[in-house]
Amino acid sequence: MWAGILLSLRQELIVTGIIFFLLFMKVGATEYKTGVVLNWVNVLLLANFVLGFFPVSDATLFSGMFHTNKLIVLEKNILNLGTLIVSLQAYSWLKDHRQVQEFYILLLATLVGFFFMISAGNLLMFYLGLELSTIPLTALSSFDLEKRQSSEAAMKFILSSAFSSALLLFGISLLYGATGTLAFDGIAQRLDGSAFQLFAFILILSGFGFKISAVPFHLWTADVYEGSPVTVTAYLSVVSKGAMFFIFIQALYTVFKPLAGNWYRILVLLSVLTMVVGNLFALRQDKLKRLLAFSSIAQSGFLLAGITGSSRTGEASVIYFILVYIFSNLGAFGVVSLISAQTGKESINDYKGLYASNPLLSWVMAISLFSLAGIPPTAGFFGKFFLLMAGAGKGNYVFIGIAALNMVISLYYYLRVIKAIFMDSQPQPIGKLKIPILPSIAFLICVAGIIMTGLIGWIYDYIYSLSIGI
Amino acid sequence: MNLSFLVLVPLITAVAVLFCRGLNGIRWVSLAGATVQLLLSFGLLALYWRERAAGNGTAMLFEYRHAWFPSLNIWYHLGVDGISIAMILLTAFVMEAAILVSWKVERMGKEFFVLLLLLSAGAYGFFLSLDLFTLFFFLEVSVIPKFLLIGIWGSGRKEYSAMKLALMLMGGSALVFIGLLGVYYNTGGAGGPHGFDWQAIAQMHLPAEVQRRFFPFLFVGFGIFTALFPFHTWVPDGHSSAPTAASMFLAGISMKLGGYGCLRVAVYLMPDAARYYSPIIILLATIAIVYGAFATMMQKDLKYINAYSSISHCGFILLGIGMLTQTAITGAVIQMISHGLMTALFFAAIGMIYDRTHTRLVERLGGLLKIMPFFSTVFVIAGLCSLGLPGLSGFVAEMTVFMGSWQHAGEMYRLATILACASIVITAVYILRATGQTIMGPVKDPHYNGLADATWNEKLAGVLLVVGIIAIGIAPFWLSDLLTSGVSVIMGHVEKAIIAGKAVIIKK
Amino acid sequence: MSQVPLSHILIVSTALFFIGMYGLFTRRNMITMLMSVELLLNSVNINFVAFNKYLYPDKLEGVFFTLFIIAIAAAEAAVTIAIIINLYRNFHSIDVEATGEMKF
Amino acid sequence: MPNYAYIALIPLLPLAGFVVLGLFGRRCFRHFSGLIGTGLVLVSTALALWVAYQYFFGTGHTALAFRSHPLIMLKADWLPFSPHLSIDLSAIIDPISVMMIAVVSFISLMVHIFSLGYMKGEERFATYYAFLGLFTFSMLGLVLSGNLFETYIFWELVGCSSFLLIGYYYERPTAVAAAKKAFIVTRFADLGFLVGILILSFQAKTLDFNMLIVQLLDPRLPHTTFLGISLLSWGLFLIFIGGAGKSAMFPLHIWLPDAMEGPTPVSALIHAATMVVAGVYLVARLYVLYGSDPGVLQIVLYVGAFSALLAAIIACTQTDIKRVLAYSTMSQIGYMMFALGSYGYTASIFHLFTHAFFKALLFLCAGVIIHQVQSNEIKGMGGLRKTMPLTHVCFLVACLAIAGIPPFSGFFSKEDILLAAYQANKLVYLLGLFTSGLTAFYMFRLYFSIFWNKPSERHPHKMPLVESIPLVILALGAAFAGFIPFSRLMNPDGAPEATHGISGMAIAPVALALLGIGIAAYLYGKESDRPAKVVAAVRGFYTFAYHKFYIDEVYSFITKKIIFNLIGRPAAWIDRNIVDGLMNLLAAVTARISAGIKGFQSGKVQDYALYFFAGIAGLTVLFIYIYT
Amino acid sequence: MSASAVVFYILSFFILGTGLLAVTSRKIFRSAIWLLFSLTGIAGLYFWLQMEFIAAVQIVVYVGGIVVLIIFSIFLTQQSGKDLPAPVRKRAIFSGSVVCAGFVLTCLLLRYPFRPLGHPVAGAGLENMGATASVGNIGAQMLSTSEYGYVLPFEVISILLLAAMIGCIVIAIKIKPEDK
Repeated sequence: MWAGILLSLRQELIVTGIIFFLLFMKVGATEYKTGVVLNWVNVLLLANFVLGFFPVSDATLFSGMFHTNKLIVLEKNILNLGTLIVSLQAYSWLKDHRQVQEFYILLLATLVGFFFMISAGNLLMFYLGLELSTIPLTALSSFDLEKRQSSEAAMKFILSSAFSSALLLFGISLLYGATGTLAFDGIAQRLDGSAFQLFAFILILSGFGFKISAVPFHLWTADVYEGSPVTVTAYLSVVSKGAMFFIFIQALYTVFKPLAGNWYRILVLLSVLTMVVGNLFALRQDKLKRLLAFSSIAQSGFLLAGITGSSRTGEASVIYFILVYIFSNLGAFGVVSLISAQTGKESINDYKGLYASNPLLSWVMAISLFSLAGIPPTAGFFGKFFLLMAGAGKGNYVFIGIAALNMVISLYYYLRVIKAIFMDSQPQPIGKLKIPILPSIAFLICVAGIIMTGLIGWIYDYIYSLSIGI
Repeated sequence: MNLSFLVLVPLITAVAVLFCRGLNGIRWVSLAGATVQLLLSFGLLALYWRERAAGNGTAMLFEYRHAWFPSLNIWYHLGVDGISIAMILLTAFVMEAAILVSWKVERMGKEFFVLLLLLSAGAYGFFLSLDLFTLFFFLEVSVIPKFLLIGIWGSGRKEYSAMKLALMLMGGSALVFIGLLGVYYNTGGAGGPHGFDWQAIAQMHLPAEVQRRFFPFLFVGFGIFTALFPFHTWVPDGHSSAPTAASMFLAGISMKLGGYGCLRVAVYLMPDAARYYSPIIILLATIAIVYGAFATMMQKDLKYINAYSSISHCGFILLGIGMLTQTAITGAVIQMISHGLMTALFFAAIGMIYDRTHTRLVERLGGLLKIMPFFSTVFVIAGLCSLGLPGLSGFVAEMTVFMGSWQHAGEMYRLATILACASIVITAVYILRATGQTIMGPVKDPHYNGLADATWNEKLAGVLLVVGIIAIGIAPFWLSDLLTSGVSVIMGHVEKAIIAGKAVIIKK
Repeated sequence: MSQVPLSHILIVSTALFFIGMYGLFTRRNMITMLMSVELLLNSVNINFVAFNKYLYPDKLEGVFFTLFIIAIAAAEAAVTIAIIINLYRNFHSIDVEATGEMKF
Repeated sequence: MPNYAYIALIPLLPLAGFVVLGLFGRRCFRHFSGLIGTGLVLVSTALALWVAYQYFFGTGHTALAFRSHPLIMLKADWLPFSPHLSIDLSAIIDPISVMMIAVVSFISLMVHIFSLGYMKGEERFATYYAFLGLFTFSMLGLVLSGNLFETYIFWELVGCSSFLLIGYYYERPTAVAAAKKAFIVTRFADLGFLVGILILSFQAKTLDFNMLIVQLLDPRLPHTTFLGISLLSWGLFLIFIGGAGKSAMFPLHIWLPDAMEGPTPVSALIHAATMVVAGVYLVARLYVLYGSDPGVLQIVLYVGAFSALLAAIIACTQTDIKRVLAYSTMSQIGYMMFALGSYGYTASIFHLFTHAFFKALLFLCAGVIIHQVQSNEIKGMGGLRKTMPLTHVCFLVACLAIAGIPPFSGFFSKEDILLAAYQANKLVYLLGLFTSGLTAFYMFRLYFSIFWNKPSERHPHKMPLVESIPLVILALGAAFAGFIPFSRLMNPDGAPEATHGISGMAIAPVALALLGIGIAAYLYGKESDRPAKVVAAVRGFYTFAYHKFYIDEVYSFITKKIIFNLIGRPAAWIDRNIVDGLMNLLAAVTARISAGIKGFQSGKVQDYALYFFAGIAGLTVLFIYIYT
Repeated sequence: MSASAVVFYILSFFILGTGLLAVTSRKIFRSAIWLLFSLTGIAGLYFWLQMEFIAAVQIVVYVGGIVVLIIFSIFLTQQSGKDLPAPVRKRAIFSGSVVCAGFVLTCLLLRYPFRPLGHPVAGAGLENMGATASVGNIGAQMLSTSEYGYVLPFEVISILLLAAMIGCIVIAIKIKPEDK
């Protein structure tokens, strides 16, 4: 029995193991070189990612507090992949940072948090996972200790997240009061659409909305993304958001299934708001990180649109899009982090004439941005297409029309960046940059992912075959 | 033959170009690719004729299906009929010529050719695909290359134009997207699987109210690509700022994507709605024709002249489609081909002249016939084709459209037809003014005298297109014969719809 | 205690919750904002305990939840204070109004 | 009956000439190009004459049944529109088409030969012959085509080649302008033709001439009307507009005088003998239909008569030799038109026939003269009778012919016309009579002021044989073509008309012609101030006529001021500023909104928390209390 | 009304009053003390609810831990005795109204028919050991893996505390110049 338990918990255990390994490395007598540590960590993460695919049967452990199945394993693998890419790209930033081990300990702690959150079968576990992933993240976001912006970001992040988790807890407590249980299945049984329960639901929803930065709970996003170190921002924007969407869609499709009629309307509203506001703000940004922050807000609007489909297609397309989004967004953030680590430049105007000096980086950036904009043959096109297709399943074409027009708006600001890179020029452009080996591997993965994920049809079909729908 | 070749050849060529070093290598490789493509297209035509001669009456030939996203019933599904073969031939011709004229591209040559080839791959895929998803995929593929080609190698307000073009076309495809989703979710009837296979959809005959709801999305969406008034404003800026090859492709092929889509998707899948909206279509098309022609008269820049005249000419396409008669639709398709060749030729000539004189302003040029007889001849031929001189393709296309439109008895339709006919006089006016001022007359600028005439590649490009134009102009029967079967399939649906509509009316 | 209806306890906790929220909105000193957060969490705790005691006494879910919340609150407070101190080093002030570098 | 398959060669040989010379002429054989072109045309002329002989005098062809309905052959499906409606390429064989191919090829041959000398040493000699070939091809195709749409095709081609030839000296802005004008004006007329075709084809469900006529005369045809006039009449009228445009009838005549910018042989060929009579040919081709529709025929009648008079008056005032000839052409075509209008089918065709000879001759002589004096102005000329005797004689013959002095060809045809007019409409008859007088006057004004008027000194300039031969041949034609028993060969229904010899009717016109000649001799016989006096007497009218009644000015006002300024410019402006402005406005509005809402991202964490909770409250209120 | 009820109402007034003072007082040090009182009051409330263990934890963690931490941080960051800056007027008004509205809304929603499941435990309910919040009981459940066992959350939170600790160290540690 223990073997079975350990096996089902293996992803969490491996990551925890890495954490302790790093801890011992740190506290041990010998002082390791940063480069060595980085190589070790990346190798371990790679191993972790590979082991993740080791097949294992579905299981429900600890009286339903922890449950796992193929889909959840897949989701965790996706998160592993994201983390791996992020850490590969972090190289150029971390290699002259003193506290690498601490960085990774915190990062992986959040990863464990996400894992437990995803496979939580119980509000308590969910909450613990959430906090386990949030608190270290806030610490991470002030990891540039001397940077004013970094600490400001961290402050905003922790205060807002404390507030939002307080509201979430309030909602959970009310839900507990109304249903008398914390177990998901128990709650699902006792839900009737009464006003009190709806209120509790909306409070919990706001907790989710905070993490997936849905308007109007998104306001922390831009500042935190801008202030935090690029690596942390990348992690926030893909892994954290992705994990949140995984659990969110589970919660909506299973726990709050009885309220589907209600949350459909709410989600449509949130989705429209999120897309529109995200795009409108992104239009006027000149700092690349901030622009990407708002673009990621808009992207979650599209994801919400996918969720509203409340069908098997919806679930599959959301998970698929997260995968695609990891590749695309990390491609973009990778370039940004490389450049900002080597030159400290982060505004669009600095990127003018980049193509002349760094064609490779420029193409990576371009492909990622086109994928974000959802233009074929990049995978982003398929992702967006399926999301909106799922959304249209409900027959609400006005909503889908707004979404489609938002795709046009978003194209504008992505093209602005492309224009700066390829068409404009400036007196002192960014010089030729050397791309270290690890980041270049990351770029390779991203680009390959962007091209392949869409054109190879079975990836989506595999996800579809795993997903349950509502 | 496996139609995927037609999509793969340009891609393979592009990859090959990526790996060659030295401008010459790049040029020759891409030229070779384009030539292979041209030959393939001719082969396709031959095979098609053989099949038909063998009595193969199926609507679509050489179908190739491969499950792409089975869970969503999305297929990678290719197939051709006469119409698509004609469009593919057109694309092949224009591509060959485009690569020939862009021989002189020095700056970032590799990127240029790669993008051009990607663009063409998109167009081929579009004309080949029988699955709406595949079609949409290929429709949008072309957005990136267009944007980059115009923005990087363009002239004038290139960034603005590139941005405008990209956004407006994206808007168009957004509308198309909504229409497609609407179609998708109304297929399969009760509980059956939804699908994108357009033949199947056409067979199942979507309910009338669905058609009326989604037809505008599809038609306007595709219409934006083919300069439907009032969404045509990307055309002048886009065409005039684009580099020669790109404007050839834009005006020659990309605008045809829209017309093809309007015909193949909008009208074919939603005949009832097509009938219902045809007065509006006719109205917009007529406005585009007349107003475009008048606006052209006032232009000073050769590229603007051609761009606006494209608006006017593409109006004929929409007019023909909107008239919903066999002849008119055939005419519309012929007009697509003819305008594709003609405008490509025009832009080629303009581009070559611009390379030498570095101006496109009519009042600056003059007496070019003395200096560059080849360009001038090409230019004049293009002009005569555009004003519909018999023996050149333009005449065939326009006359077919007029004939067909006149079949549609009805005061308003007749009026529209007459106005359209009148536009050919205006066309004559602006074409002759342009020709008279640039080609004929005394040489305005003394140091034009030293300028050289065409090099071999430019000559080849010009000849290629001229041959195409004349081949249609003096022997149109093969083309119309090629198109008949495809068009009559569409018309079959339209007539069924008309009967069905009558039946509904009778019931009421 | 059985004479006091549950709703009164809930009203108390809700009141405490909104008091805390008011503090969070208005206090410009970050540490006082942190205090307000603690109030919020405590009101939640009261809710859990009360519900558990009054409605579902045969299990201790609420109680356990409370325990975990308390623990997490401690951790959160610690991290927050660490962040605030670091921020104080950079800004030489812990007035939230002073930290508005990133906006719009 | 013999087969006429070889008739296809007649147009195709010149086409071959065009292709060969056009592609390789400049490079390969620029000096023989003239000979090549001429040779080809020579062959097709021979064929044409053979056809004519076979047709008119061949065995068994005089049979009425054969003449009466045209023979359509070599039918090839060119562009099918719908099962029954298609553009065929086919050749029609009936009296007029046969006559026309003979005339066209013959005149064209003459011009080809003449040009060998005349255009020698031109820069674009080969191109010139290529264009001539193109024109000959199109003109022959036009007269041979057995399908209404086919006619239109060649109609356009003819216009194009005329454009190319007028613009032959493309470096002269005037030439370019003239070419443009010719093309655009005729194009405008062709619009009428096109719509007419659409109407007729829709009515008749066919485009083939024979079928067309049969269908349209079918009484069972549904009689649809537009604005109270039957569609058939509309169609015929619109087609006549097309014809009027090509044949320079008022008010579409303005292009013809300017067209004289082209090389003189071209004017002889296109703008005197062949193309300009295409309108007449068109009406004649559909004559049965026109005959069935008196209303339209009236229009034809009056337009013709008025144009004839107008042109004659203007011709009296012009001083450019070619312009005078141009106006006289217009006037003569006016004759043909009103002949048709007054059921004088045969007469009109007859006049077309004779006119071809003497007008071509006149132009060629004018060409020779212009080369001699290096100017078009008759002021500079005078007393050339001794310097160029041959030209003098030919010119005189032509003048006599056009003036209608017996026994020259013009006399017979013109007299037939006047007879027809007399039977049809007295007013028109008087106009015609007056015009014939004027004709004699201005022609001899020209003649005298060129050849007499000044004392002439003899140093005869020698003319190359290639130039003199055509002159002589044409002179013979102009002199004796009248004796051909035309009326027996040609008439609308094939039945031979009772030919009348010299009847009393002939006296008046001849007398008037002589009077005109007399006046001309008196005024311009020798240098004097008499013309000035006369002009002074009618100053106002003279200037008015001298400026062609300001018709050109009216046109240019309409086009430049009204169309360009009131339609074109606004359209262009609207497009840039309003339609495009809307698109830009959308973008601007979006930007404004995004600037407007930026305040929410205030950078104050407390605001964020506040909005956060406000959002929750909003959602709660919205979805709990409003939508439930 | 019975004594316990009276006790309850006094307690709740104490809690709310001190809480309100804690968030409004202009002297930061005092507001810390008010918070301390308020938390202690809550501990009292737990006693009143016969949740002794929770009360104890409350005292230990909050009063003994967090508040002390807060006071230390006040010493670190604040020169005491100086008044806090007054809240921004506009925001104060707006948030005051929002909070009141929220409070009213929530109270309205609290009128929800809570259905008790299982029987309330009267006094020291010895009926079902599973339910009484005795220390032993809680400890047993905390570490049991069986039904209602909380070992997994226990482990998870250990990781969380570890991470939080490391985070605090990393952030708050004073980096000596020569290390940079």
